[in-house]
Amino acid sequence: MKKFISMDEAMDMLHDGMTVMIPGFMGVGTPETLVDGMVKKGIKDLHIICTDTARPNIGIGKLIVNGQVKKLYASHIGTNPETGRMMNEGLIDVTLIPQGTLAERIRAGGAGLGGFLTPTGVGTVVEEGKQKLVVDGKDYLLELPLTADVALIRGSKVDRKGNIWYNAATRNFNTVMATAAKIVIVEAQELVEVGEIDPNNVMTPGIFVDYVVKGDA
Amino acid sequence: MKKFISMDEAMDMLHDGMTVMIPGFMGVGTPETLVDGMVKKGIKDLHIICTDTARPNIGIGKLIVNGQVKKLYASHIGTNPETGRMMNEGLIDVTLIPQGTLAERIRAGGAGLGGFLTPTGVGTVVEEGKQKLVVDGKDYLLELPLTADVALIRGSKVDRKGNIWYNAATRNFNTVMATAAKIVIVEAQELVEVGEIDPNNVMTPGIFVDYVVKGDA
Amino acid sequence: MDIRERIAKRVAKEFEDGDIVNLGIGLPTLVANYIKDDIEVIFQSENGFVKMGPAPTEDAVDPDIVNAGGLPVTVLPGAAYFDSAVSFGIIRGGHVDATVLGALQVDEVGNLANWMIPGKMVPGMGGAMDLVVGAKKVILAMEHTAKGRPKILRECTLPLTAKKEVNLIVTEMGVFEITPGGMILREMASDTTVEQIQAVTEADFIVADPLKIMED
Amino acid sequence: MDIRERIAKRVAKEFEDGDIVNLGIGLPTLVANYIKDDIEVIFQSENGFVKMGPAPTEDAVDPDIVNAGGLPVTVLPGAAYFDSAVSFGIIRGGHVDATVLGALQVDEVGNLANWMIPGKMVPGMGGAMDLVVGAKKVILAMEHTAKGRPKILRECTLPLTAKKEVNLIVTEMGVFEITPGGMILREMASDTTVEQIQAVTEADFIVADPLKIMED
Repeated sequence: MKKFISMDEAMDMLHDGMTVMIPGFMGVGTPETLVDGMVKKGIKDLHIICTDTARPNIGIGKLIVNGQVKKLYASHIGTNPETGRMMNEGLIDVTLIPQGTLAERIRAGGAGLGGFLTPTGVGTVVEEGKQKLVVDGKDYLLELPLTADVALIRGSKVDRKGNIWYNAATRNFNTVMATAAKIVIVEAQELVEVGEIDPNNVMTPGIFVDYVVKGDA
Repeated sequence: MKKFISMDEAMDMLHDGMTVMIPGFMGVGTPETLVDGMVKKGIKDLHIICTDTARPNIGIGKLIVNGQVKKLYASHIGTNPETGRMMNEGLIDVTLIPQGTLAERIRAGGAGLGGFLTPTGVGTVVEEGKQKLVVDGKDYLLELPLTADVALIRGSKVDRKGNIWYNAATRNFNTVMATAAKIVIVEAQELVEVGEIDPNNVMTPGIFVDYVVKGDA
Repeated sequence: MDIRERIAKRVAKEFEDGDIVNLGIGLPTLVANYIKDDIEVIFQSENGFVKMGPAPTEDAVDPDIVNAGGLPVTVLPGAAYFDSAVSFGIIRGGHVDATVLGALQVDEVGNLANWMIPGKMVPGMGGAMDLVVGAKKVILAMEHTAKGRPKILRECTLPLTAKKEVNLIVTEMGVFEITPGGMILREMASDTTVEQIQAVTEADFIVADPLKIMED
Repeated sequence: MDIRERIAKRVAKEFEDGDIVNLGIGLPTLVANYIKDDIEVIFQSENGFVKMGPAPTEDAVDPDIVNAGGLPVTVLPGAAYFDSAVSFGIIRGGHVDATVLGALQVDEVGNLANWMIPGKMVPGMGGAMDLVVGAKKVILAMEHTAKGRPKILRECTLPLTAKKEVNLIVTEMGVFEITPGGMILREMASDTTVEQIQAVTEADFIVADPLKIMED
């Protein structure tokens, strides 16, 4: 099975209107080369699932500024003023999700769970429209799984079988997103030989990964 | 904060009637020295949470054979005939839980979730007494979190701050159990200096670990 | 060829290049011996790794690496280890293409019973319930009868492992597919007849036309 | 001493040896500068690590290591990295001893509003809702008023971050504890009076007896 593809081949898989998961925390851990490819290709009406929209010139921020995002699921948009402006002007539909709930919803999507009960958001606007359950006398919200058409992942070291190792704080949403999309494309910061990553320290097993591309960064 | 203690000090924390999580798959990944200490001390009426009872002379099997277990939560007891015999004679109360559900219930206990929805067990005896919810037209069981008084962990490499690295297939239930008990004691197969385990490859962060003991094995 | 080997060999033909497969204990384990050389099948062991390899030689046994039956195994290049929560996330999340399991009973709508006989044998379900619900394709690899009594029934009488999750049944007599329209006998062994199969099968089944003959 | 430093210094006294603490962005970040030398406090950064250290020198910046505010930081010996699911498992699961956050509003039963002003500013809650619900102790580090208007209210009017989760409020004027019996002024700054505090605090509070004076 051929997993290693060119950036052009990766871009051929992305289309207008797709739901795409993009990891990264303020851009750290975001596959910048893949994002740049999306900007260049000008894919429109994207539904993006991410934790933040970084800054206007960084990571997911670039897709926002370029007007490619129609629907956004995120926990924080404060560091990119363009996101707030476009939301207020009705150009982007934003759903805000607590960061821990977002991570867990994506994990549930990848792990075949129908949802989970969290105390986060009880008594706030987050509970609107959600089922509330009481367990052991404590209130919980039922939160549902999130999945996507595509997840774009950024690995610090990646082998041709798709095994990934993430450096430092770049892991963030990469691991859960790699489990929760129909097509998973990983951008390798460094491409290594199979076996070079100790099987014990593989953070995303290659079975989750459909395609590997080499990043520029 | 002193985390490194003697085996005797560890045993002083274990008492009759406690709920104890013990990892291991057919004994692989089980803290044998801590189990041997429990056998020697003769602690009684234990509630044990584990995935299997190994064999009569291995791991958790030794506690079973020695008559120290009153209540057992496990996914599989077939490899230790003593467990079945004692269950049939009414000496041990056994609750069988699907292995994936068991792992997830322990994880939920450690992660502050009130429960989760799983398709596993729908239409079987596992659903007895459980709330059933429909999400997106599919049936799920609501499974609740599991926690314990103590978790006994087995790390392949452990530093004095409690950071753990597990080798090969020994990880199994260790990582989730280390998050879900009031007192977490880890048996170090090899004790290493702080910093010797790459912070990227730490599998259980030391913040989950209360005490470290040196194992004999 | 031995009956069990015949079954294992036939099951092995179900896999495609890149498939992720979980093999149960016993007969299903034999399937690994019959994978075609020109494809790569990735074996998952639910106790925590992918790319499981064959058993090691005696002097190469690593006590930290066992399969789901507790027996020593090896891993192949490109392997990855993980914990049980991740392992069952892989299983429940539909990332396993096929699981191959044994059965005590199976019925014509695909209900499976393979984890206990009340009052007799209660080993526990282990990972079977998660595997049967989670794997994209559930294949039973089993002898057609137990001491001459049918195992393929109209309706299972033992406690179920899962409801309506079985897709394919491979026995030494033939290959059955469970479909919404009923159970279909797709292939038949060269040493039997439809009548002989019917005689030891309680469930109703449709005979495919044409009916393929199982390779030996 | 600057007002913000006074607040940070007082908050730092809340911690004990071995405590795991998450500091919010802005004023709370300053707390790290005032931890006593004889104790070890472990800082958790919700984007994925524990044992966060100070900012690096300019030439030692690693682009892969930032804090929850996106600024370059370092890690100390014994650090560990993890993903966001584990990070919020740590937070939600009660493994964080204390979180220190800012506030737009807080009220006398411990309700907190710190993530949006409808029609004006909607940055999102980030990890705040999880932190406030999950941390064993929720400490607010904030200036007593916003442009002279009270922030400690009878009842929050902005959308809440969480209900009844705040335990302690530290401002430049004093330290309030939220208890089931009401809000208690435990300590007062040396440069103010109870009357002055009452004048800029909408919430009712009980004055502790004896009332401690905050160290400068």
